[in-house]
Order: sequence, then structure tokens, then C-alpha cells
Amino acid sequence: MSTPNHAAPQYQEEENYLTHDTSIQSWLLTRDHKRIALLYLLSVTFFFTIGGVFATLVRIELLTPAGDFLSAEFYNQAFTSHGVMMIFFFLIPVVPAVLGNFLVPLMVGAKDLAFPRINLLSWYIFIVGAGCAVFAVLTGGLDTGWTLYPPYSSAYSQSRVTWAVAGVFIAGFASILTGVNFIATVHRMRAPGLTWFRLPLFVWAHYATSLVMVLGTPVIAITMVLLGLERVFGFGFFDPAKGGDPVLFQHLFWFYSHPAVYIMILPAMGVISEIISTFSRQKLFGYSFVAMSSLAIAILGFLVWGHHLFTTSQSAYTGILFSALTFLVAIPSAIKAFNWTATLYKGSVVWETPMLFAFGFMGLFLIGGLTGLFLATMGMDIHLQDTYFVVSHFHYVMVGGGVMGYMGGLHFWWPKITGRMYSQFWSKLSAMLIFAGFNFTFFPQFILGYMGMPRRYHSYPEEWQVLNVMSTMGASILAIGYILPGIYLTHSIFLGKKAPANPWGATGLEWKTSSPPPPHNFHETPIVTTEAYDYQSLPLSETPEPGGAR
Amino acid sequence: MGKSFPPLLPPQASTVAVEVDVLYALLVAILAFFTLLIAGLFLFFGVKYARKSEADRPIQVHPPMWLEIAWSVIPLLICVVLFVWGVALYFKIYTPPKDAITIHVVGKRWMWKIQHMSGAREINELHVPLGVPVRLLLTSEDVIHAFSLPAFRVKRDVIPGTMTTMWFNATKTGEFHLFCAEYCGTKHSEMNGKVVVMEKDAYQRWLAGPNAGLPPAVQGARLFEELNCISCHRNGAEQRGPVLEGLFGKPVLLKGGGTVVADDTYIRESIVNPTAKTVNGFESLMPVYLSQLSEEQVNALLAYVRDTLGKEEAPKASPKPAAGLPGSAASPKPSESKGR
Amino acid sequence: MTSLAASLQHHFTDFKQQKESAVLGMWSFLVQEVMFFGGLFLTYAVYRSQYPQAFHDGATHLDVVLGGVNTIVLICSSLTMAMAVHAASKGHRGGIACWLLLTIFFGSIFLGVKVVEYKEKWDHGFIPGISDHGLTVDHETHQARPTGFALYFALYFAMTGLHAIHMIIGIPILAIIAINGLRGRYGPEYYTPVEMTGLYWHFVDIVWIFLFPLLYLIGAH
Amino acid sequence: MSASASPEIHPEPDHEKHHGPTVKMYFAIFFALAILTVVTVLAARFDFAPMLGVSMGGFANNVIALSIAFTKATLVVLFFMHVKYENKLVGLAVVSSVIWLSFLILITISDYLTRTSSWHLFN
Ligand code: HEA
Ligand code: HEA
Ligand code: HEC
Ligand code: CUA
Ligand SMILES: [Cu+2]
Repeated sequence: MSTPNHAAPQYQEEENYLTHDTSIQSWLLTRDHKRIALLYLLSVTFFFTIGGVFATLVRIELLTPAGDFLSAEFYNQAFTSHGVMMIFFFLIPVVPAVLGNFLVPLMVGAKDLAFPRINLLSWYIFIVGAGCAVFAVLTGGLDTGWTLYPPYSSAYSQSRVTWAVAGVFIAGFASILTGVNFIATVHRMRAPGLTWFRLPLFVWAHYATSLVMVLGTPVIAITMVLLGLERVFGFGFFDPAKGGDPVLFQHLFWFYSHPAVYIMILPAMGVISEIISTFSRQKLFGYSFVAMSSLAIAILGFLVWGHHLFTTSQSAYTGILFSALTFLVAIPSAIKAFNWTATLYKGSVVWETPMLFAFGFMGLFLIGGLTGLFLATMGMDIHLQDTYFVVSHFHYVMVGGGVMGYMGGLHFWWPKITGRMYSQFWSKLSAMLIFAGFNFTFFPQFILGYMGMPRRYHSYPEEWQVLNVMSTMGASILAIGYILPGIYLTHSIFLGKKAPANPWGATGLEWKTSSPPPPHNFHETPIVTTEAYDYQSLPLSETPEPGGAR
Repeated sequence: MGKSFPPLLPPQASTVAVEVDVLYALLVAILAFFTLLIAGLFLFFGVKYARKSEADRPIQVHPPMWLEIAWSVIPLLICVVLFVWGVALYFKIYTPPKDAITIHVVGKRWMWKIQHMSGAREINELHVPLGVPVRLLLTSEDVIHAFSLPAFRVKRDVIPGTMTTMWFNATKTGEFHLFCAEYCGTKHSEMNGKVVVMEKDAYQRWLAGPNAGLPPAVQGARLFEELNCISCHRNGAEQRGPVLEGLFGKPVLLKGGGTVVADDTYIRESIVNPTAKTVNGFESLMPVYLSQLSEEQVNALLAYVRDTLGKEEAPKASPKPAAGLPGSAASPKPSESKGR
Repeated sequence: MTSLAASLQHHFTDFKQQKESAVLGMWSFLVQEVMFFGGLFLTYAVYRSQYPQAFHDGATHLDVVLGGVNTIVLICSSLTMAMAVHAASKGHRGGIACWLLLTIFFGSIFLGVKVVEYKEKWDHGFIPGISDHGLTVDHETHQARPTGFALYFALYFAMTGLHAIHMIIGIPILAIIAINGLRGRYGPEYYTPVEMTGLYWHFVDIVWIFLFPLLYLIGAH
Repeated sequence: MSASASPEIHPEPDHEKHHGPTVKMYFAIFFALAILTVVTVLAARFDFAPMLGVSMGGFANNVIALSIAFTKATLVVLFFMHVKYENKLVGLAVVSSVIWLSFLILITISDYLTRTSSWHLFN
């Protein structure tokens, strides 16, 4: 094999960010964005495992129509803990705080994020918040559903709502600080010559995400304050007996939580843009359309929250407005999907593992997004709201889109992050298992949903057992698909082949430095003279051969 | 239904069910078309332009503007169609016809308490006549629930502190699922039952059967006296509250401007929470009954005000403007009716 | 100026970049703060539109004079804060500390007045969940309070309470900046911390500028 | 604007100071704020109901109170917080916070003001 010899100078024996100081304090007090990214990686993986274990319990319970495996109380705690862990402590931080943290400074050619100390602070805040939530989940449980709707959550639930509310409140600030950091970094820390329209789309996506984080997250924070005051002191904001309106909570909650779904998908979309252009060796088709569509999603995404309220007492007229805007926000996603596909046209495509995940993303996110249109159609949503159709929709976009994108990104940048290559065979197997298992798990749920099976149901009518058994079987395949990377990626850290600086022959600045990068990222500040994805002017020797750099 | 592979659609047992399914079919077609198109093209290009050798170079394609416009505008047009269709269907599903019969539903953890206007009561079962539009008035005693009838393709949240409505017109006799679709605590999944659609005369017989009871309007008339509502709402010189005869369905002018139509939601609110909206020309003297009446009692009073008093003529010589508007035949404010 | 040179963090190329980053970061944070209070303003708007009478009644129990005086006090503190930043930009060490001390002084007066007001609400039983006997019945007339009255006071405490917490967080920061200023940490080239603290303090002032009419003045006529 | 222009290119700080805020101006703003506070109290005491009717009268009070508050906030933002002297990006941040806040409040309020379940009664 031909090691790309002039890709980047070989700093093989030189110190990198992992080795230059290995004491415990040097990790816990680090201000290096790359190390903070790894701290996030570990914590987020931990919360994903907790969420996954609860998902497993949910699926086992649903094997039989009767509620026989778990008690009703525990089932309710299981899906709530699953939702809370997966959303607030896994999917919202995962791409921005792990991949974004690691890569945004590298991609803009900076030594670090604008505020390294605040970056570290954000991780500690995140851990404190997550600690509260985990405490709530593991002692006494939480049984409100991740949506925490009052008056159930404020006046009826016997579980540890206050702790969970505190956890979500606190963790929100971690997200806000990350957003502030990215905004300042993208605006102020770009390397010389790196104009806005030379930025990789990953950076664009994170910039758009940061706007959502900064503008949206505070609203969930204040909502949690109001809910806490209501539960602890009986302030009455959402208590009908005092004249409060429970639906107001839903407005406040979704004003954040709808944009939050774009916090979950936009960074993953950024990952997909990088992967697709790298592995088809093309400048991304319609670069500026894809970049602008991220901003459009971020902005329009704030105006559609009421589509979660079509069956409440929300005014039908406001509902019309929300429905129209929801359809509008689907257009930028459509633009992205078409441009990604067109990028492959006349490209030079290599099906490495990240590309397999990218294909998985395309297939699953499309189904998820298009079923979102079902729900946005007001007359249709009456029948579908709060059924398994919604459950399936959001797993398709969140797991099929968000997690697939994350897995793709993790596999794409793993050599950069750890300096090691992972097993080609096992990783491809894992990508395919996840794709197949996922469809097997969640496709039957669309049918269940249309049949009318309500979500958050501990037991269900007999005639729906077949589809539920299929779903649980799929989930076991899915679980294996997720456990595999845990094994081969860990293996690669110790025994994997050393990765060259640029194993995929990609163009971004992050590939111009060694793998893993030195503590301050670059030995000299890079100067950018070309647009992103300028594969035409890349020397031929930097093109990876089919089968990759191993 | 055995354990054979289940059908793909729930039974179509109401007038709107078919319409919802037609729209569903369209949406499924859109879903299939775009998924196959895009995922198919992705695979096709991926294979066709797969790198064969190291020297294999991509050919840079510059995105033509027409293409970008086309794939933004075509989805937009599809969306417009879906949007308009969806809104029209929504209003159809949620706008009860005028001749609908009314049934009161109260959600409580974890049961549905249902009362027919004849007085028949039932729990977790809903008997309805075939081919007659039925309007449900939904209230909750505790948390949010949702009344879901998949075979009819209708559902509505049941929210404490307010009253929501839904309606359907059953087209098939038989038994169908009734679910609580909004999470409401431990036994949320047991808060279900069935809706039984019967021929009209069978329904009449059922009403008179063992479930029969005192009609809510009669019950309401009693309460109206017991709670001393009549002391303020009786026609006479010392009347302190507005005349309630003939009120239902009429526009009411409010203090501080604005008009509302005296529908079920408004009358319910006037009873439990009278300070929220005050009728023009009156002081808000009426006691707050919020925590003193059960939802069933409120429903009884509502039935009385709506069905008994509502059908009576407003007395000519009322001391204060009846129902707030002089000559309450006046049509509702144009701005409010325009929305239809 | 050696101490100043040390204030340039390693990952910035120059002071200009460092300062511009800080300004942008701080403003992003303030945008966040706006939305944070925004949730409360929304709640206020919804319930005031639902229960105008109850809000009017509720507001008559606030003391417009105390609220007005506090508004002026807070404006004074904003002025002194602006002067402190000005002093920093001119490099007047003593000026920074003096103006900041004045700012702390006004801030404390504001909080003191708030304590007096809260105490009075306590006595009347207007504090939801803690001392709430006055929220359901009027003890003088024995009439039931209109629906929404309790919501008015719930909002009053949530809004002014959160505002007060922001001030309580701000005062120690002002003190630290004042001490650093005395020690000569800031000069015309580098006084970003003073400026950022100023932005925060002014923002807190702006919140009050809205709270005052919304809470105190709606019952005035 | 893009970062790390080479260290030589310092925009002259003196140039900025010429147009920067002055002490005199700070005090002027202070007095303006104080006067506006008095005005808003007086305006709130004034009852417009006899002139404009009950509903419009209350509305007028609200509009006046909020306009004054906005004016005061604008003064603080522009002068005390130096937005007038900062680059456009900061101004954009300020404006967008106001816009987003209005998204939140206006759309939600539109729900509360148009709620009705009785379209059928208009038929
Ligand atoms: C990553 C998360 C994510 C993403 C990206 C989305 C994306 C979308 N979502 Fe989803 N949604 C959730 C997560 C997400 N959602 C969650 C978690 C819930 C439930 C929460 C709960 O209640 O617990 C939910 C619920 C939900 C509802 C409420 C359902 C209900 O409770 O009744 C609605 C209703 O409108 C909706 C719509 C949409 C739409 C229109 C999009 C669009 O953005 C999708 C756009 C994408 C495409 C359209 C596909 C690509 C385009 C093409 C292939 C071209 C062809 C396109 C056209 C013809 C238009 N979603
Ligand atoms: C990022 C978000 C995310 C992710 C990744 C997932 C992943 C999964 N989810 Fe979840 N889900 C939600 C977000 C998510 N979910 C939300 C928000 C809700 C709504 C909650 C509510 O209603 O309040 C929900 C609800 C929900 C339900 C509905 C419950 C109900 O309404 O009653 C179901 C049912 O099947 C389900 C299943 C699954 C499955 C099988 C997976 C699988 O993809 C998970 C597979 C992963 C693993 C299994 C972990 C990997 C394994 C290990 C790390 C080793 C340890 C594990 C074992 C040894 C088994 N989820
Ligand atoms: C102390 C006197 C008093 C009593 C007792 C009283 N009301 Fe009223 N009611 C009023 C007044 C005054 C109004 C008009 C002001 C308002 O809307 O608050 C009114 C308004 C109403 C309205 C709205 C009428 C309209 O024109 O819009 C309804 C309905 C109503 N009352 C029903 C009842 C019922 C039912 C009871 C008994 C449970 C009752 N009232 C008891 C004084 C009273
Ligand atoms: Cu009642 Cu769920
Ligand atoms: Cu949404």
C-alpha cells in the first residue's frame, strides 16, 4: 500500500494531544477542545447505554399483549427514562459536543474554541445535570414521559420529577455554552483566507445548530423553572384550579423541543455532507444551497412547534399557521437530500464504512422525514397523534437520521481522533446490521400506529402481537449492531493499525495535521486558498485506493 | 381476529374514515416515490460511478440552477396540496353538524364516564346509534387524557380546566376500540374500552335499558335551584345576573370589549370560572364554583342551560339587556365568522 | 504592561481578536438571557389577556412609589456601571473601583427595597406556596379573589425573583472586577472583563425597565 | 472581519474613541431614562377611558407603557451597552433576540385570542 507521503509531515513520534500529559488532572482540568470532546464521548456513550437498556426492557415487555414482564409503574418509568436519557443526555449533545467540539476548531484552522474554559465548564455543567437526571431515574424513577406534561407531572406523579426537571434545566446551560462558543469561534477564529463560503458544510451545520441552541434552549430552561415552582410551591401556572392552562406548558415546551429536533439532526446532516463529498470525491453538489438550507431549517424550525398540539385545545387557526410553516421547513431538508444524491453523479465513489452509514442515513431519514409530512397534514394527524406512528416517525429521524449520522461521523473521524484504524469487516457488518435491524424494529410500528395503537402503552389488544414481536426481534438485531462498534472500536485503540494523517484522502483542514493532532492542532496556522472539497486540485496520490488506506 | 398477519388498516367505521384513508394512500405513495427515487439513485450512482482504479477521477459537475429550483419547487407544490387537503379535512373532522346529538364524556384516572342526554350512563363503553352524527363534549377531572377512536379516525385531547369537542357519524355496526391516547399515569394503558355502534332502534332500547337514569338537563334544573343559581338568574326586578333563556348559541358582548358565542365551552367556563369573562353591563358578582362542583354536576347545569333554557324564548321585558346584546338576533361579529 | 501581555490567551492571535470574540460571545449569552426571561413574559402575556381584571386587582397591591424609586436606583447603577467601563477604557484604576463600588451600592439598595416589598407580601399572604392565605380570599371584604389573582402574584414572584437572582449573581462579580481594577489588571488595551460585566449589568437593568410597568403600573388608574 | 488578520493591521483605537461615548452623553442618557420613568408613571395614572372608551382606554395605557419601556431599553442598549459603536453583528444579535421573542409571544398569543370550538354555530 502507498502511504501518502507528502500528505502531512510524519509527526509519528511527536507528542499528540493524547500523550503530551497523561495525568488525571490533565484530563479533568483540560481546556483542550479535543480532550473535552473525548470527555463528552465517554459520558454520552454511558447515557446511551442506560437509554438502550431501558429500550430493551420496553421491547421485552411489548413481546406479549398482557403487561406481564414489568409492572405498569415500571414500564412507565422505563420509557420515560429511555426518552429522557436518549434525548437530553445523548442525542442533543452527541454530535455537537463530541464531533463538533473536536472538529470545529480544526476545520476553521484555530488552536482551540474561542472560550476553552467555558467549554470545560459546559462539560461539568452537563455532568451535574445528567447526574441529577440519572439520580432521578435510578432512585424512585421518573414516570411522566419525556415531555413532562402537567398537570400530571406537577400534581399527580409520585416520582422524582423535581430532580429530573433540575437535571434538564442544568444540562440546558451546557448546550447554551457550547452554542455560544461555536458562534464566537466560527465568526472570529477562522484561519486567514477561510471565508464563509469556503467553510466545510459541517461547520455551517454547527453554526446553524448553535443559533438554535442559543435561541431555543433558554426557553426550556425557564419552562423547567416554572414547572419546578409549580410542583414544589404550587405556583399554579399550569393548574386549572388556579386558572392556569396546561396547554401553555406545551407551547413553552415545544418552542424549545421542536427546534431541538433540529439540534439533533442538523449536525448529523453536516456529517453526511462531509462523508458524501469525501467518498465520491466531488465538491458537494449545490454547496451554497446546502449551506443556506441549514440556516433556513434553523430559523423556520422555530415557527412550527404547534404541530405537536393539533389535537389539544389549541386554536384551529393557529394550527393552520403551524401546519403551513411545518410544510415549509420540509423544503430545505428536501434540498439537502437531492443535492447529496446528485453529488455522487459522475463522482468516484468508494464504499468505505462511513459511506455505508451515510447511505443508511439517506434511506432512513427520508422515510422519517416524509412520514413527518403525514403528521404535518392536520386532518391526518388527528388519527396519528400519540400513536406508534409518531414513535416510528421520530425513531426514523432520530435513530435513522441522528444516530446513523453520528455513527458515520465517528467512523469517519475515528482515525483522526485516536490515530488508529478499525476493522473494515466488522464495521461494515455493524453498519448493515444497524440498517436492517432498524427497519425491522420500526417499520412495523408505522402499521401499528395507523391501526391505532397508542404510545406509552404497557399492554395492548391481542391482534397487534405479531407486529410487536417483529419489532422486538428487530430490536435485538439493532442491539447487536450497536454493541459491535463498542467492541471493535475499543479494540482498535489498543491494537488497531496506526492511521496516517489523511486516511481517506479528504480535503478538510483537519486532515492537514497529524493523526492524532498535536496539542495545539497545527504546527503553523494554515492559510486557506481554495474552496471546500476542492478535489479537482488534490494530487492524485492523495486519493485513496478502493479498499482504503490499510 | 386471530394471530394471522394483521390487516394494514383499522376498520373503516365512520363517514370520515374513508376520506382519511384516501389521504393516507396519497401520502404513502409520496413516501414510496421519494424514498425509492432518492435511495435508488444513491445506490445507482454509487455503483455506476464506483471507483474502479486509483487513476479514476471524478468529473466535476456544476449544479445547474434549473435543477436546484426544480427540486425545491416540486416538493413545495406537493406540500401545498397536502396542506390544503389536510386543513380541509381537519375542519371536516372537527366541525360537528348542527343536528348532532350530544353525549357528555368525563375522563378520570383511569376511566371514561359517559352520560347520554336521556340520562343513560356507562363507563368505558360508548353506545351510539348508526348513521346519526354524535357530538362528544369532553372534560377531565384530573390530568390530560385523549379520547381516541381509531376505527372512526378521530381523537381529541381531554384537558382539565376546559372543554373540548369531537364528533363522528358511525357507518358500521359492531364493536370498536376506544383508547386513552394521552399518557395519564400508571394505568394509562387500561383506560380503554369499546364503542358499540347499534341500529337506531336498538340504541333507543339500550338507552331505556338498565343503564337508564335521570336526564342531565333535569338534574341540572334541580341543581339550579339547590345551588341557588335562580336567585340571580330568575327573571324579575332584582335579577343580578343575565337572562339565560335563549342564551345558547347567541353572541355575548363582554365587558371590556369583545364578543363570544355562547357555546358549550363558554357556558361551562361561565359556570366554573365566571370571573374570566364578564358579560357587558354586569358586575362579576357570580361566585366561583370552580372547586365546588364535580365535572358531572357542571355537565348537568350545562345541559340545563343549553337544552332546557336554551330552547326557551328570552323574556321580552327583561330588566337588563338580555344576554348582553340588544336584540340578540344580531349575527356574530364578521371577523369571527370569516375564519370558516 | 507585562501583566497585560499575559492577558492574551494563547489561542488568539491578537487582542483585537480576543476582544471581538468576547464581545460576540457575551452578546450571544445575552440573547440567551432574553429568551430565558421571554418564557416568563409569554406566561405574563397569556394570563394577563385571560384575566385582565385579576391582574389589575393584583397590581393595586404593589407600591408604585417603591417600584418607581427602585427603577431610578437601578438606572443610577447603570450610569455608574457605564462610568466604570469608561474609566477602564481610559485606564483610571481608581475610577474603575470607585464607580463599581457605587454600582454595588445602588444594586444593594435595590435589593434592600425588594426585601421590604417581599416582606409586605408575606404579611398579606401573597406568596404562592409559602404564605398564600391572601391569594384566595380578601381578608378585609371576605370576598373570594377573582380567578387569575394567584397567577398574578405567582408571576410577580417568578419575574422579580429571577431578576433579583441575576443581581445577586452580579454583585460579587462586580466586586471581583473592582479589586482586579485596583490591582491594575486593566488598561486601555485590555479591559474586556469590565466591559462584559457592564453588559450583563445593563441587561439586568433592561429587564427591570419592562417589569416595572408590566407589574406595577397596570393598576395605577 | 474574518479572524486573525496579520497582527500589524490594528484598526487605530483612537479613531474609535473619537466617535465613542462621552461622559456628557452618559449623563444625558441617564437623565432621559429618569424622565421617561416619571413620564411612564404619570401616563399610567391617566385614565383614557373617558376619551377612548373602556377597552381602547386600557389599550392606550398599555401601548404607552410599552413604548416608553422600549425607548428606555433602546437607549440603554445603544449607549450604555455601546451597540451604537460596535460592529453590525452585535446589532444583529440584539435585533434577532427581539424578533425571536416576538415569535414566541405573538404566535402563542394568537392561539389564545382565536380559540373557539364553535365554528359550527356560525354556519
Ligand atoms: C431528529 C428529530 C426530528 C426531525 C428531523 C423531525 C422532522 C420532522 N418532523 Fe418530527 N418529531 C420528532 C423528531 C423529529 N422530527 C419527535 C421526537 C417527535 C415526537 C415527540 C413526542 O411527542 O414525543 C416528532 C413529532 C412530529 C410531529 C407531531 C406528531 C404528533 O405528536 O401528532 C409532527 C407534525 O407535524 C412532525 C413533523 C415533522 C416534519 C414535517 C419534519 C421535517 O423536518 C422533515 C423534513 C424531511 C423530509 C420531508 C424528507 C426529505 C425530503 C425529500 C425526500 C424530498 C421530498 C419532499 C417533499 C415532497 C416535501 N414531527
Ligand atoms: C435518540 C433518541 C432515541 C434512541 C436512540 C432510541 C432508541 C430506541 N428506542 Fe426509543 N424513544 C425515544 C428516543 C430514542 N429511542 C423517545 C424520545 C421516546 C419517547 C419516550 C416517551 O414516550 O416519553 C422513545 C420511545 C420508545 C418506544 C415507545 C415506548 C412507548 O411509547 O411505550 C419504543 C418501543 O419500542 C422505543 C424503542 C427503541 C429501541 C428499540 C431503540 C434502539 O434503537 C436502541 C438500541 C440500543 C441499544 C439496545 C443499546 C446498545 C446496547 C448496549 C450499549 C449494551 C447494553 C444493552 C443490552 C445488553 C441489551 N423507544
Ligand atoms: C350572586 C349571583 C349569581 C349566582 C348565585 C349565580 N350567578 Fe350566574 N351570573 C351572575 C352574574 C352577575 C353574571 C354576569 C357576569 C359574569 O359573566 O360574570 C352571571 C353569568 C352567568 C352565565 C353567563 C351568562 C351570559 O349571558 O353569558 C351563566 C351561564 C351563568 N351565570 C350560570 C349560572 C349558574 C349555572 C349558576 C349556579 C350554579 C349561577 N350562574 C349562579 C350572577 C350569579
Ligand atoms: Cu387517560 Cu391516558
Ligand atoms: Cu416537531
